[in-house]
Amino acid sequence: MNISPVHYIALPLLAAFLIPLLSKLHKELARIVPGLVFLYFLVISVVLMQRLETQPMISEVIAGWSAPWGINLVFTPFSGFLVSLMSFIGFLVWVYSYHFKKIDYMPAQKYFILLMMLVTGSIGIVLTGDIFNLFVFLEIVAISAYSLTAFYPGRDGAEAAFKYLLVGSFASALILLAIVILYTQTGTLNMADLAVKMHEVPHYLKVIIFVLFLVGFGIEAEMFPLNGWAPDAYSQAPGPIGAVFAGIVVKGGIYALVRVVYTIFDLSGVGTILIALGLVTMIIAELAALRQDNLKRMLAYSSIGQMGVVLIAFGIGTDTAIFAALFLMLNHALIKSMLFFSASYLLYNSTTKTIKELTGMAKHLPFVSFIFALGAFAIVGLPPFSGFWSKLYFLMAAADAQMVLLIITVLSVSVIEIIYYFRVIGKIYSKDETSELEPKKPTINSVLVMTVLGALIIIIGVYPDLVTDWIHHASDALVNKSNYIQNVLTENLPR
Amino acid sequence: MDFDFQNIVTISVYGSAIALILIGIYAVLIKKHLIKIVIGMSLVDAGLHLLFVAIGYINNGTAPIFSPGYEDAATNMVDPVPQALVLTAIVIGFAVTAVALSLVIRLYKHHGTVRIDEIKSLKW
Amino acid sequence: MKKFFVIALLAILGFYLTIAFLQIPFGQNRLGQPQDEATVGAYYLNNTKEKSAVSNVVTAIVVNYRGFDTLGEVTVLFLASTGLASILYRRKEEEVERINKPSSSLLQTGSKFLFPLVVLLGIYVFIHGHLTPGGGFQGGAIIATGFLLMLIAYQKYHVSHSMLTWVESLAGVLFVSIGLWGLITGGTFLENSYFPKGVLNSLISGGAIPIIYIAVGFKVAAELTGVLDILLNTKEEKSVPSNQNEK
Amino acid sequence: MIYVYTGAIVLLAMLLVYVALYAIRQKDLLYAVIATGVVSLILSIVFLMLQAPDVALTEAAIGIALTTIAFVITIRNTARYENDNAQSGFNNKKE
Repeated sequence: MNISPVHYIALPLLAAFLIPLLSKLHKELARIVPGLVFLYFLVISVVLMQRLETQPMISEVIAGWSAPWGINLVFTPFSGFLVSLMSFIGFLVWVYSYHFKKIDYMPAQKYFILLMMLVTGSIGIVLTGDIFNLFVFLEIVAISAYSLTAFYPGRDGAEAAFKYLLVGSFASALILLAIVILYTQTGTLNMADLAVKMHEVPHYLKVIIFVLFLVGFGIEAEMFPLNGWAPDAYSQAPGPIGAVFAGIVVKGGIYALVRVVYTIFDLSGVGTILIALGLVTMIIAELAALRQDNLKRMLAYSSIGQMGVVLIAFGIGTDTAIFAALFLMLNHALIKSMLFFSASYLLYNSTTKTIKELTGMAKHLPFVSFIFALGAFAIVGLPPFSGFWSKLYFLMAAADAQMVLLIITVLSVSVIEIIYYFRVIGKIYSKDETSELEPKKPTINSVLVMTVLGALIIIIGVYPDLVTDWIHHASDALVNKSNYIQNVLTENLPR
Repeated sequence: MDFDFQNIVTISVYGSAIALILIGIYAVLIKKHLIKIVIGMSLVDAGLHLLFVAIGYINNGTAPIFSPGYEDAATNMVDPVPQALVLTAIVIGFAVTAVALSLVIRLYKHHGTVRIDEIKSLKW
Repeated sequence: MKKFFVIALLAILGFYLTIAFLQIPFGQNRLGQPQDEATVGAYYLNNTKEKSAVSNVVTAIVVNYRGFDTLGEVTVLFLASTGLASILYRRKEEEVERINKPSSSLLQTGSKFLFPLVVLLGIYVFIHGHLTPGGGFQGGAIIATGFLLMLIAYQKYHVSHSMLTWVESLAGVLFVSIGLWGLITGGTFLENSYFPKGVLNSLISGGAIPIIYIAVGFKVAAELTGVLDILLNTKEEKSVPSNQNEK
Repeated sequence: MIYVYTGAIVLLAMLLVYVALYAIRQKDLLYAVIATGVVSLILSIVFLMLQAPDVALTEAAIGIALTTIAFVITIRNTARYENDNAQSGFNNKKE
């Protein structure tokens, strides 16, 4: 059996259906099997990325019906980049949460199934080449995300999840509407085929479809003004799930948006809309983060702000800008998940999760505090860390496009970022010890995860060339739309 | 067939589907009672399903099934793809509704009320 | 004030949707002739009979052409039942008897009589999914209504959870394994051409399609029953006094 | 014949909107939920008339039976009237 992209979907599903039976056999299997699946994800990623060096992309048909007739999975360097990133973060989250034998009094089996499907659904969004199949994967992600948000039996989790569910089902209704209109006009659901037939669609219908997709996927990508669900969901979900939301789920939403904008529609005229939306998202989110006193909500708003920057970069749309956008996504995934991991230890026994409670935490938890400080330095873009390079590339791309106002805005927003992150660091490292929180010693696996992430951030910061080739490959693949269409539509069956 | 008559059918089927969607969204946005909101969500779903089936319909068409004796009827069949998509959408809609209702039960357990203006412990 | 904004928003949405759909005349043929294969739907109508030997084209699409969607959809239901169980989870000591008013003996005898018939109907519907309207989802939902009838009529009726888990898991594993079989034999995931096709319009036709649909039927039945069972067995709150002081 | 057929579709479509409006205006949630079930019922008939028997069967089994029952169970576990709070289930009638 050759390794092919469909393994990303088939094996976790097999594992998810088997786990209820396996855990009757032995309790521990419910925790171990998802880990094996994540490990296998990493193996497939490495093998497939190597295969991409000899061929431009891997397009796999499902059920033996070639591209427009059946569903297909497309593994381009761009989707490969995101999938590898998601598998890596997913694996780290699994390692981090491995010691969850029981979450409060809930058996952890359901947690691991939902976590695995959350990652699998996001990978499915990235891999699929069919617009309705994308919707199905979006629903897989959505349902597991709702359940995980309400996972703790406390009262606010259910409310955050209900809010998320309302907004999410509105989004999926809009996406379905867009799919209906698109189908009546083109008679196909394959994204490459849609891109070919898009010129048959009257212009005003194009606009309507675009707005429906933009709002629908924008909700998943935390775009203004529909991101009200995000801070609640981030702060109420179990600690590592915040990392999954920031590192994986949002990336899926951004991918769907970008795939629709870049492949199905032409970019002309759309870029300015993305830039404007990204700017508003960024400014409002960073201002909101400044006045938060809840640490997790602050991190969530900061995450929304970063997504705004990514949207701006995709909106500029030049080669360098897309390169910067992908670099920003990579850094955001690594750094934000590290911040969420360390924050959930800093706030372990807190009920209100406010920043005030952190005063003097560095004495009790030197390692975790150090990791948090490292992440904060990296995400605001200080030089020796990886966040610096992505911000630099972004500013260079904006300068190439001669958007001076944009550069000034982003720089001043960075100042806001520095203010609120340093306020937290100042509290953690403050001398007067008033914290009443009972510190929880980090377990070995979580220390391992944070060390790996911290080391990666420093290594990428010192040698950015390690990843730039990879990202260049990915951004070229996104820009080269005709290559995508040609490869998908002329794919022959493997027989 | 008379053209005007055709128009009336077009308007009434699409109109009712769009009306269902709008009524549902109205209920979701305006109503304060959680169960009413979930009802609104399922009305939106219902309207979407009607739209899907309606776009596949062909006048005087037959169902896309080759029943014995009618094996050559393919020229007159309605579009099967939207129907297949609706099957998927209906089941997904039920799953979402079930999760929403379980969240309503959880909220009632903790707050003793199902009205959204009395729950708000998080910011909206 | 809020109402005004909402109505304005709905008016805008309704206006644009209306002008979008007025351009799509109802009942007109958008497929072209099936022989031209201009759209996906036309291709399916033209080819299903020969290539899949399935009479119900919708079944062919759901299980074969777009079988990946169906796999995802079954997963969504699976996740919904998992998620529901975690959302409404209670400790063992919190378990309570369902508080139902005892139902009349007419209802009890009636449902006892109807239950096997309903289950039989459901099984019939999904076994004939490739020949007649209906299939795995419909049959599964019908079986779930049968269990629902028993759950409502009898206070003490319990669906065995381990049985549900077994049925659900085995059916899901069967579905994915049939898919993987195509990969192992060198074809593609969920490929159908490795199974004998049979004769159109006979019960054994369509290769793996009926097998997959039967698996889907059992899985959907188990999942829907599980969802309803969890919802039914949540504790009925007699009174909730503590909510005022919690605020 | 075709006039009867299309006429019936028009009539059902209007009924659909009427019942949906009833469902969101009704204060007694039990009635509102039953009305939602009726929306599904009419929808199922419309699907049958639009030559979609598969969808009609699914809507009949899931939309009419299972969704409605899930709503009724939820109402029994929470409040029955839209204006009530903290009054549980079917046991109390509104004065």
